[in-house]
Amino acid sequence: MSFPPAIRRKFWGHDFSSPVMLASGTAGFGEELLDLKCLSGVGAVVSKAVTLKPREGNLPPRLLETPFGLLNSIGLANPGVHHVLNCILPAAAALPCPFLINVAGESVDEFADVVNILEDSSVHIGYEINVSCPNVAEGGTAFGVDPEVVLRVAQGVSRVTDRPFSVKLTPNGGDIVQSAEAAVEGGASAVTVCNTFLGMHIDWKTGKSVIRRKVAGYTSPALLPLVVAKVWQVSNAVSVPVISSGGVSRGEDVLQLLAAGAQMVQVGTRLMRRPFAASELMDEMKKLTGE
Amino acid sequence: MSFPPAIRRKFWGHDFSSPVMLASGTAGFGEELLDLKCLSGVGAVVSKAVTLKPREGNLPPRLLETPFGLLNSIGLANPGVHHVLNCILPAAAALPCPFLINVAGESVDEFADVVNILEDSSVHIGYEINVSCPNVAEGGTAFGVDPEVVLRVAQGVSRVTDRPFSVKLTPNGGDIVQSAEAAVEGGASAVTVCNTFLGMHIDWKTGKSVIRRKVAGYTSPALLPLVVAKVWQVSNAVSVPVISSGGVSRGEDVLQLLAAGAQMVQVGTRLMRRPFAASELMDEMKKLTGE
Amino acid sequence: MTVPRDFDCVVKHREQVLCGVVKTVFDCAEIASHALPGQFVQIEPSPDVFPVTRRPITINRLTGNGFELLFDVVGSGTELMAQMRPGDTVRVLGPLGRGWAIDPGSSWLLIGGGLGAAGFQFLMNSVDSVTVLIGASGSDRVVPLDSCRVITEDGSAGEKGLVTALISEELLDGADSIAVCGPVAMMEAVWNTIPEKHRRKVQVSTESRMGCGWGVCDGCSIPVSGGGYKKCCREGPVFPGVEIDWKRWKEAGL
Amino acid sequence: MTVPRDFDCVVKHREQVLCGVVKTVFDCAEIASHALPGQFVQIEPSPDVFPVTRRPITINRLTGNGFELLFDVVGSGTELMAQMRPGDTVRVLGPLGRGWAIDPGSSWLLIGGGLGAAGFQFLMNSVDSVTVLIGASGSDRVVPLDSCRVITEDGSAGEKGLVTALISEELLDGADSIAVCGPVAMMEAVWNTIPEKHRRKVQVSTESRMGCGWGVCDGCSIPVSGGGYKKCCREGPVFPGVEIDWKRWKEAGL
Ligand SMILES: Cc1cc2nc3c(=O)[nH]c(=O)nc-3n(C[C@H](O)[C@H](O)[C@H](O)COP(=O)(O)OP(=O)(O)OC[C@H]3O[C@@H](n4cnc5c(N)ncnc54)[C@H](O)[C@@H]3O)c2cc1C
Ligand SMILES: Cc1cc2nc3c(=O)[nH]c(=O)nc-3n(C[C@H](O)[C@H](O)[C@H](O)COP(=O)(O)OP(=O)(O)OC[C@H]3O[C@@H](n4cnc5c(N)ncnc54)[C@H](O)[C@@H]3O)c2cc1C
Ligand SMILES: Cc1cc2nc3c(=O)[nH]c(=O)nc-3n(C[C@H](O)[C@H](O)[C@H](O)COP(=O)(O)O)c2cc1C
Ligand SMILES: Cc1cc2nc3c(=O)[nH]c(=O)nc-3n(C[C@H](O)[C@H](O)[C@H](O)COP(=O)(O)O)c2cc1C
Ligand code: FES
Ligand code: FES
Repeated sequence: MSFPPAIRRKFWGHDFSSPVMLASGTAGFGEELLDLKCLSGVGAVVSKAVTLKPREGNLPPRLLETPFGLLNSIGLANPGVHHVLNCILPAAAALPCPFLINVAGESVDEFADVVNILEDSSVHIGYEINVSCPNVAEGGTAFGVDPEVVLRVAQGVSRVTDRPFSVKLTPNGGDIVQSAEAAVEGGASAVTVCNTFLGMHIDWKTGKSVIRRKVAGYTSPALLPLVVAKVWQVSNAVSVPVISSGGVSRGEDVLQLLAAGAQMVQVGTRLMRRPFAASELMDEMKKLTGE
Repeated sequence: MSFPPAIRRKFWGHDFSSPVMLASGTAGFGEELLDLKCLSGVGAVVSKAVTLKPREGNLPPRLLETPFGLLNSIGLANPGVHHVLNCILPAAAALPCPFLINVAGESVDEFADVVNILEDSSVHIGYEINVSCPNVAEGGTAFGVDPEVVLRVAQGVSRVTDRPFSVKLTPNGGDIVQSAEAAVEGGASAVTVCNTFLGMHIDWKTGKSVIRRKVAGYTSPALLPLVVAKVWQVSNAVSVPVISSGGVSRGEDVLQLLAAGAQMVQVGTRLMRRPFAASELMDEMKKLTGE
Repeated sequence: MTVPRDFDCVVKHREQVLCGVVKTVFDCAEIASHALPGQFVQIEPSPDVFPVTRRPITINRLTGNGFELLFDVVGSGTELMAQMRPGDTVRVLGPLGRGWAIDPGSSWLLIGGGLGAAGFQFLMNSVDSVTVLIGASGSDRVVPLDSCRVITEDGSAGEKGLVTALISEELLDGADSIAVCGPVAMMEAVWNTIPEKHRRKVQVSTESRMGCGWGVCDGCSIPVSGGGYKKCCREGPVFPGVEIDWKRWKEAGL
Repeated sequence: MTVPRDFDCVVKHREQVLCGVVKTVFDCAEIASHALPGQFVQIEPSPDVFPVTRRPITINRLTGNGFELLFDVVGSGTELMAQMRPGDTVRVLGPLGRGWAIDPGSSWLLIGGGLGAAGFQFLMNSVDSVTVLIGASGSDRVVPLDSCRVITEDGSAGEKGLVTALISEELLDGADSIAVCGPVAMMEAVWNTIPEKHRRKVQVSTESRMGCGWGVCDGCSIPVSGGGYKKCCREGPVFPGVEIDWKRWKEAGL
């Protein structure tokens, strides 16, 4: 790698003028992005998680802001793969950039089943396999921490699609390098490092958590050094590209993650506050590097 | 438990008017605390890590501040257990509050060896067994993530002392609840949740980490929700008291950790900025609870 | 639906009104010319990184060249917003959401609780015939409106009691549309007071903790009848009362 | 050693001096009455939670009722400090560390590089006989001192060249003590210029990234001869030149 890292790059055989991907669950299925016309500077969009059956998601409140970050407990709310395939994906075809579908499941087989159904669409360039959602009882974090399960999920997906896929790993326990290696062994064409960190806020006056599932997914720009460390460790261990996810709020954060070994860099929480985050990050990066 | 949590509490049979402990590595061996007369509001002091042989610690720079936190790579610098026993502990006897000695080792046996030597002193009420330092090659994080190793370390310590000891766990991989259970099985009288999170900062212009060991221990007030979640999980799983460590910068943070299940609450990074942090936290807590 | 946009708006006026409530006027011709009653804006409380999300506030009324907000100072975000002074530039995304569904020529009954009446003036200015009922804890919490009937819990302004006491069969009969806005418990009480046959006329303006405010995060869900959720920020904040699953909404306890 | 204490100091004066350098004067009778030349203070750049550590700055000189700092704006902490204005209250811990070891009646040679000369005025005021050599990149980086010989890299003030060029056998012979302060590379060059026989007279003022500044964290280690480290904040920042392990110090590249 050369430094400063190049902003333009190749990923899964495509040319990207921007390394910025919009993270799963913070960009919907693209409809609102198209409405707001906030796709300038966006390298790729990752859909929110799709599961086999429709999921209502968790009972509100689903969000809680702490002084330095955000707790979310969405619970993979989505209308199910059939509705996504028939009613939502056609509109996503209008996106001016590559589109990835984030896939979740409650059992090892469900991931492949969902992918298999989505194969009928040609809108997306590939998948992100989410074995790491901290906000569901089944198929979430517990899957991601076990390399054996990661391997089987990846193998299952490999069998039903020729499109590239990334496995999105968890920072919540286990050994992320081992899970990344298992994903690659199972046929993953990338790994996403990483999903949200398990966090919690308790009201000391009552001892209660506002979030009903008690623990939730925590995001914060202050987590950047944790993500940098994991991206660096994983990208030194595996041969496939690493997609970073977490901690980005400034152009220099993206550059730092690229320097740490990320091939593409996702932005989530910042996008929720700044619909034009990708374009703003690109401007900042270009100013910093002169590229 | 009743809410708001009581500020006065019992721990290891002692009465504490303050739950605030000064965390290992951020309070020296007490000498500077005595010099600055900043011990008001301090429930207990934990010494910096003591190892069998003297350790120089890592080549500087050992610290790097990021926008929202601090990376440290001290490397368990300490003059070795014999020097500590003979030349340093006698002065710590002047501390007006209970004193714990933080013990580290490069092998399973070394922990017990160090404790065994320290048994000659009567200055300390107990130990904190540090199986989780992220800044050393041997005996650090790798120990803490393996419940089997935690069990053997705890058993070894149990055999050589009748004093109570806490095992300080790592947030960097593995399953912290399993490690906590192993510590208790091995005879630990408490667990400390948790040591610093692995973090990294890379200069995007050069691709280099300023810290020589590349990854370092990261602390930040923004990590509080991660520590709250772990304290809640561990305190629901084990019968011994949990000492929290990490993320405290305000009185309400201490109250939140107590509400999450911590029996005592350590403060580290904040103390470095505010020598009188314990007294300030106590004032804030008393104002909030009216206790 | 108008497309919301992200503007750097200049604060024109700032005033402490009522108890703990701040009125802030922003210049922004584009938001002013597109906004509809019941819509809201997403305010960036600080240009700093924290807080990581914006704060949703209903457009209280339009001014010549901009819009006015009325907000309660309840936490760190609104505290930062309370410090905004004339001349400050603030990032504002808007106008957002679906406001009140207004049939031309319809007559309206507006029922507001506390700060929930923020936004009623805008609605009043946009309909031909309107009766307004306002309940508040005390006189210092009554949102100033051109004309309204007031009732307060402590009797310090208007009658003494809860707003439900002002609702009469006659008023309900006379209205084509009924707008309700206030704390969830107040809205539920109003809903329960309104007889079945009038409920189809009711619209309620909901609130939820928001992440994005523009529909991408699914954080602002409101439970709807027949199961499932709708997004407060995009499919709301105004919903037909019959669409709300009042039981689950109360259970959520937002 | 005086015990440092934590004070809320009021900013009395603030001025931009030199290029990118700010001079700030604080009121604090207690620090002023206890401080010794070469000691430093730990400044809280902001009352906010971030940054999580303070910033160490040498006491440049005492004023009637307080002390003056001279600092380079190099990053976020010093940028915040540059915004401090007269009337602001700032948390300051001090005086900290060990300053210059001064034998009564001794004559001094002071060799400073750039902002390293901040603090020299305090030392000059405290000794009887003194010669001062200052090197800087250009005239806009020469710390103002009562009297000194200046050399600049671009020749814009004094002679043209590096400060080592001003060091002569005569000056070294005439000094009982030699004080060196500046960037590590400059200090090393000075050290290498000074012949062995004069080296015992040399004291150097070191710098290191600091966590606490009061001795508890072991973050500020300076490599010393014979192996191991000493704490810049407590055993330093001034050390006898012979005590420094120059090779490892350079390797650390602070
Ligand atoms: C569509 C919409 C329109 C709104 N219009 C107005 C308005 O015109 N005037 C006004 O004063 N307030 C309005 N609110 C509520 C306002 O957004 C919240 O009071 C504000 O976000 C609180 O931010 P904070 O940081 O000060 O409080 P926090 O510290 O985040 O929380 C303080 C308290 O406010 C509650 N709260 C936090 N966020 C929200 C939220 N998004 N919705 C409801 N309650 C919340 C919390 O439960 C907590 O009890 C509106 C909310 C929505 C969703
Ligand atoms: C005992 C002591 C006395 C000092 N006296 C003065 C003084 O009188 N005037 C003055 O201008 N500066 C002085 N410094 C240096 C000053 O402390 C740093 O410039 C300051 O801490 C940088 O903070 P920042 O947040 O602005 O920079 P950062 O963003 O933290 O860093 C910017 C650059 O400064 C370097 N740096 C950061 N912290 C330190 C540090 N503690 N020591 C050395 N370099 C650092 C970094 O390597 C980086 O290149 C002194 C340092 C010490 C240790
Ligand atoms: C509101 C919200 C919803 C999310 N939903 C999903 C999801 O459905 N699938 C997924 O893989 N990750 C999900 N995530 C995680 C993000 O994709 C991303 O990995 C994470 O937010 C870290 O990036 P950030 O720090 O930029 O926010 C969600 C995050 C947030 C904040
Ligand atoms: C400079 C520094 C040195 C530390 N040294 C040790 C150590 O020697 N032994 C140990 O168990 N923990 C050590 N820690 C971890 C702290 O004891 C504490 O667990 C951690 O800082 C989290 O608390 P905080 O967020 O309040 O800082 C160190 C932390 C810091 C910042
Ligand atoms: S707040 Fe994000 S979808 Fe409504
Ligand atoms: S800065 Fe903490 S010991 Fe010197």
